[in-house]
Amino acid sequence: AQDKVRLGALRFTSHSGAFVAFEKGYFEEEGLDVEFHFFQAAAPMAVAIASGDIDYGVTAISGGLINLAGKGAIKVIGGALVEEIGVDGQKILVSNQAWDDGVTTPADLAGRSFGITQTGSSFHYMISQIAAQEGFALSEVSLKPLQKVGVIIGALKSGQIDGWTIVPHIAKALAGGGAVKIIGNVADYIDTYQVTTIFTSSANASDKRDLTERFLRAYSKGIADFNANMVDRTEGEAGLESTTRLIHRYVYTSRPYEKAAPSIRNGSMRLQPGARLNLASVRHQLEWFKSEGLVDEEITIEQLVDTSYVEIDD
Amino acid sequence: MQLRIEGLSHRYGDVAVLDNVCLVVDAGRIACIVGPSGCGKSTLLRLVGGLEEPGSGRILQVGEPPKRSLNPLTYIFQDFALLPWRTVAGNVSLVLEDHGLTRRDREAIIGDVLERTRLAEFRDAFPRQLSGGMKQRVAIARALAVRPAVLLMDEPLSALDSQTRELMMDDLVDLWKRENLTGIYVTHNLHEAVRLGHRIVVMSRRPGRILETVEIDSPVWDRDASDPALETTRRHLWTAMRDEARAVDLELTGD
Amino acid sequence: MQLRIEGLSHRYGDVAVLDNVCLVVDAGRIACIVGPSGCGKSTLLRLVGGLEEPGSGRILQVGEPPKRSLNPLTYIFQDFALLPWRTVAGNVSLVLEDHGLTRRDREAIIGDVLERTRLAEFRDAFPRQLSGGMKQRVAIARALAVRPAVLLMDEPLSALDSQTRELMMDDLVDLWKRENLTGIYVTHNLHEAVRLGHRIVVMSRRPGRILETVEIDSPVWDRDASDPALETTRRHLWTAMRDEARAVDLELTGD
Amino acid sequence: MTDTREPARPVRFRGGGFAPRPVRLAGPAVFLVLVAAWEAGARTGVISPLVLPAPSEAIGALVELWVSGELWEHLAASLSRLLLGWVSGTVLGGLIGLAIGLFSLVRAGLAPLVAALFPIPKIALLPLFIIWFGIGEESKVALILFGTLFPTVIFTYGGVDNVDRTLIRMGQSFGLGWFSIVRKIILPGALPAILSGMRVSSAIAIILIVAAELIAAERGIGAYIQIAGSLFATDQLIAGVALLSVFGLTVNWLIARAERLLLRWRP
Amino acid sequence: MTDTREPARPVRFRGGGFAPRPVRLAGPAVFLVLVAAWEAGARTGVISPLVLPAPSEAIGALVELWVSGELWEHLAASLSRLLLGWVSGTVLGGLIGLAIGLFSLVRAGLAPLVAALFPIPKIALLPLFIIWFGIGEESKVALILFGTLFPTVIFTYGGVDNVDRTLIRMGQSFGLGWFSIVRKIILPGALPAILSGMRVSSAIAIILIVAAELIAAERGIGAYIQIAGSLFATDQLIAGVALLSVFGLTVNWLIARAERLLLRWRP
Ligand SMILES: Nc1ncnc2c1ncn2[C@@H]1O[C@H](COP(=O)(O)OP(=O)(O)OP(=O)(O)O)[C@@H](O)[C@H]1O
Ligand SMILES: Nc1ncnc2c1ncn2[C@@H]1O[C@H](COP(=O)(O)OP(=O)(O)OP(=O)(O)O)[C@@H](O)[C@H]1O
Ligand SMILES: [Mg+2]
Ligand SMILES: [Mg+2]
Repeated sequence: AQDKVRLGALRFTSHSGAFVAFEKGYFEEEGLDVEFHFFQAAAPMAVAIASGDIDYGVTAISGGLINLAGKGAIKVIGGALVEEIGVDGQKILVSNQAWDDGVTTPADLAGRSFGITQTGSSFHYMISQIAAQEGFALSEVSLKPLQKVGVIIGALKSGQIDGWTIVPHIAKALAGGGAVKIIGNVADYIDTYQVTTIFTSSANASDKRDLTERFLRAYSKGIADFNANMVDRTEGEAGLESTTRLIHRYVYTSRPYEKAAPSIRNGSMRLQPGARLNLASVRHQLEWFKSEGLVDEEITIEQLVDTSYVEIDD
Repeated sequence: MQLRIEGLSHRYGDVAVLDNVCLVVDAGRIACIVGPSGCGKSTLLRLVGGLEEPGSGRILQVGEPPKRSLNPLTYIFQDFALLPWRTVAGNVSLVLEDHGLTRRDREAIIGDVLERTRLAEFRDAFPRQLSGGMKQRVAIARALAVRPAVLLMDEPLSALDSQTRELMMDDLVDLWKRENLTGIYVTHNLHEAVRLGHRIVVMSRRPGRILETVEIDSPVWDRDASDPALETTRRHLWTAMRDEARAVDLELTGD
Repeated sequence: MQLRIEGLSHRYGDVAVLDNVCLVVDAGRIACIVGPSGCGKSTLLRLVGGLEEPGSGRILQVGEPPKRSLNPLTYIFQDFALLPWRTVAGNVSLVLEDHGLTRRDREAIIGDVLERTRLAEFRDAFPRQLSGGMKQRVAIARALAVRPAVLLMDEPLSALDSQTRELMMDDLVDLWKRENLTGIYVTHNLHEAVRLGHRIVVMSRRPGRILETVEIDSPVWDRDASDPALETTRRHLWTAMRDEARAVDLELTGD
Repeated sequence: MTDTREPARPVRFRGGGFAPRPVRLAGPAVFLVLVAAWEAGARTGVISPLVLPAPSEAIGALVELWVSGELWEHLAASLSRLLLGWVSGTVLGGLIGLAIGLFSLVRAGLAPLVAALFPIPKIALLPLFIIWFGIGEESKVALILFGTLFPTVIFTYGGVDNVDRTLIRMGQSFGLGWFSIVRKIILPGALPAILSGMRVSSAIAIILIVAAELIAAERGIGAYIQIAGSLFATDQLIAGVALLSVFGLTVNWLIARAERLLLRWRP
Repeated sequence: MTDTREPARPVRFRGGGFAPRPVRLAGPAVFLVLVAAWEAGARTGVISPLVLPAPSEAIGALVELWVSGELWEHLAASLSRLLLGWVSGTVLGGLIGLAIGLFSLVRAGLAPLVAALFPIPKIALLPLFIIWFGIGEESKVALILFGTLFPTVIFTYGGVDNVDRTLIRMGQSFGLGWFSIVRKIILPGALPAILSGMRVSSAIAIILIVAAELIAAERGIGAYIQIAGSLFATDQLIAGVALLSVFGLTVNWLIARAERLLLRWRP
């Protein structure tokens, strides 16, 4: 019989590894009966793993995630989205008003307002790294927690905040429409950034090794497929088209395919082959959260990450 | 101020309540209205008070009200209509507040009318703390406070004990005499009617029509309860009403 | 069922309302209570009806109520207390619903009492559509519906026209005769008191004490309004009450 | 008898008023005018698309939703949560409110508790709700239930407090049982307040559907709005919000009907 | 005269009741018992820390907040937003509700609009609120204002509808001016409903402080709760929620005082 696995996901292109693995039957091949649970935000997903309502999930490293790990509820077991120098990654944006006001390089962000979703989110981490590299204090930037990407876009377009960082396809779409200006790349400030990770409950990680390994194997196949078709495009237009259609079953579903396809394509970024995990980046993030006082001082990298499942870059 | 009611008819939905009522009440005179329960007396009074619009016919006021009258046409409600959130004094004050009186004038009027209705002791009580008769006296005090030119009274004394009623009647008679008041007085008490009215109107059962009108010409302040002429009138009215009530009775038990 | 009131006193906060009231009402007899407005008559009745707890003293019922009585001690409220959300028939039905009667029995009783109070035509009207007298009749109909053994009546006829009142009085007399009813009857009308009461109790001004008790022994159904003996009693009561009211009056104007 | 030299004029009518009567079509007219002005504003550029998309665009999004067939799924999912949560919140809240209105001890013990728990923002407790009730339908329904429970408690006991005490004494004087008094005197007397409160609690329930569907919901108007909001797809956002408005109008219409039927005894 | 052979028994008291009296200390007692049970549960492990932190931990978080001096900043920020938003929402809502209660045309035009706008989830409109009102105090106050406006409208016109019409006719018969009738008869008559409604709208305002402080707020209890929630710092979460409860209890106590003072005419 198949083992039932409940997988938490967001309807984002960056979660496509799972969608591809499911649609192409890779989970089934591993004897897994995967059931998707979709969330509107990453935070509830982490909580749902802690409460045992779902088994696996993929999301950015956040304060909430680390704190739950500190309570012994969840563990990071692999990596997904990563950013490296040379790969088209997240962009630094400024509003037109700020641009006109002379904010044309990331260094000019000192003394400016900057949009983040929440305190302790990846956006918060990114601006802190930019500040560190450019040599100004994070306190010189006025952080505006605005909860949702959509809200930040609105605030940026209407010039109520000066700067933001965001994935390239959204950044380019906004800049292309003349609503904002791109002034830099996040990758230039963070040397290999492990953006999202695969995680599960501590119980699964320690007691269901076989199941978890099978899950990661199938997921890795999905990632490989996705990278080949959507990023490297080794299968040409046909592979791109069929994979886009496949992803469209999960992402931008309320839009017709014609409208959704460009967004899906532009939003496709490389996922870590074999679900490799960049432990150095994770450790760096953990230290940053501690230094900001957002997570408990006592939490160790061992509590957060189970390194026994995937290849580790350190 | 004279009141003239001409061809007044009124209905509530399907129910015809008043049917072609014509009545003239001369200045300084009191018309008493008697008639079976539910015949439309309160409705007639509401129409005269301008609180409802007549279905047909019209109500005219002839002549100017005296200058010092604050509310020429004043109504005493059958169910008192006191504001539960105001004290006795507050309920009287209510009707004085819109007339630009000074606080002292108002206080003086309130003190005076509460004294006359023997409520001075209760000026700070809320309606829920009053007995039925006391509530009625508050309603009367409130009406007296505005120095009406025409007083429309819907069974104003029904909840009072006979002695208080006697005193209040003396008070009303006094008022007629002093202020040359015009009035319409609805009552069930024929003793009251012959005591207070210059013209007594007997109404038929619903739809209310005027069955009979009796004039008593002697000034009210000269009347004596034991006057045999008054007693004769009372008996006459009594017969008229009994016949009407019997008719109602037969009608109801007949089908 | 006999009622015995022994040394009853009551106060609301600082206000003493009743002071050592003692009264016995024998089975099948009617006590009429008269007294100045606000002297505590309604309070006394509420206490007897078990609606308030006496400050001191006690109220005893002696003997068993008849089996067929649905609510032995029944109260007719001075302000009617009709449910505005029930029709006339519904208001009567309310008090029958808790007694395990069949629908047909209930309907029969409702039809009967509405007939007796001349309200059959209005069974589906809401209270807001009724005149004052009609509301009072609904309250009476409701009380009759439960076949009381003791009827506590707080000015039950005050809002009725004299003819309807006469008819209702006949009805009550009939009731006494048929059902051997015990009653306490608060009224302002001394004619009513001498017509309906076996014992007439005059209360003093607040705090209410019993000033005087007058017995009338002739059976109520044999009484004639023109009986000179009754007239003498009435005059006697009248004097007693007037003296009391004068005292109130002097007291008030005195300070 | 009549002195014709004196001026005669009709008694001035001074009653009436203070009794609003239905004015047909005024409601739809106001809607139409507002939407037309909005559309015109959007077309002429007075309202920038950033500020508010044109109603026609929102309608476009609705049509898209309808054509894709998702509309019914969304509606069905939200409606079932709404009904379950609101009905159970109303029933439970009504019972607690009644108990607070009737019993001194319950009032003293629970009224402050209600006052303390009511202002707790359910959204803030989302993480705990997931731990307590899981990510299935339970947590969504529970959120709506708790959101409507407290206001209902407060209306109900407010209404009970306002019932005319003479009527209760009358019932007692006729030996009515405790349950009869509650059912036939107190509940009808509190009904105007309860119905007025249900307008509010139903609106709160509809508002909470968005928060509820933050939790692992694939279907539902709330989830749809949520996704639209996070993508700044304002046309879909407005379309979703309009659907909730229609929910609200429907419930409001139902309550108005109920009022006309149940409160026809009011003058 | 007395037949002593027959049984005599006192008339049974059947009045009373249906008039809740204050029971001192019952409220605090219920709180204490609940908190003690919760603490005991947490200490013995019956309640896992994941499910709910012990109250002592929440108190620890509160003390930390107090020692750091941030408590007052948070409180001051939230309180000023709350007061501004709630007071303006209540005043505006009261006026609109009064107009709907008094004028047929306003009722026909606005009542459906209120029913349509009320159920719109303000949180869903956050993206648009920011465009409309910016990310400063305006949008936060506006959110609370709109959140409390609609329920207040509904309570107010519900209360106005319920005012005894005979009293209004009485006022008219004494020639009281329109404003006098509204001020002296209609408003006091609607007051019980309005006060009961204010309990609800104040709770809604407090609930919305969290949503309001989702928007670019650095200070405020809502922001504090929000951060605690996203970090899954449940002790801080509960501490923040407890502060909101205290707000709610305070407002409730004030309204209860006002009721005792303003409605002392009620039997
Ligand atoms: N709930 C109450 N609180 C305070 N005082 C009250 C209350 N009810 C009645 N009273 C007072 O008790 C006294 C007696 O009232 P009660 O209603 O018994 O008088 P009554 O004899 O029936 O008068 P009436 O003939 O006018 O109806 C009055 O002075 C009244 O002010
Ligand atoms: N709002 C209303 N809607 C429908 N019918 C009404 C309304 N008000 C009064 N009526 C009816 O009009 C008739 C007359 O009522 P009205 O109150 O004028 O009688 P009345 O002569 O004052 O009686 P009473 O002596 O009993 O007070 C009654 O039959 C009553 O049922
Ligand atoms: Mg009448
Ligand atoms: Mg009385």
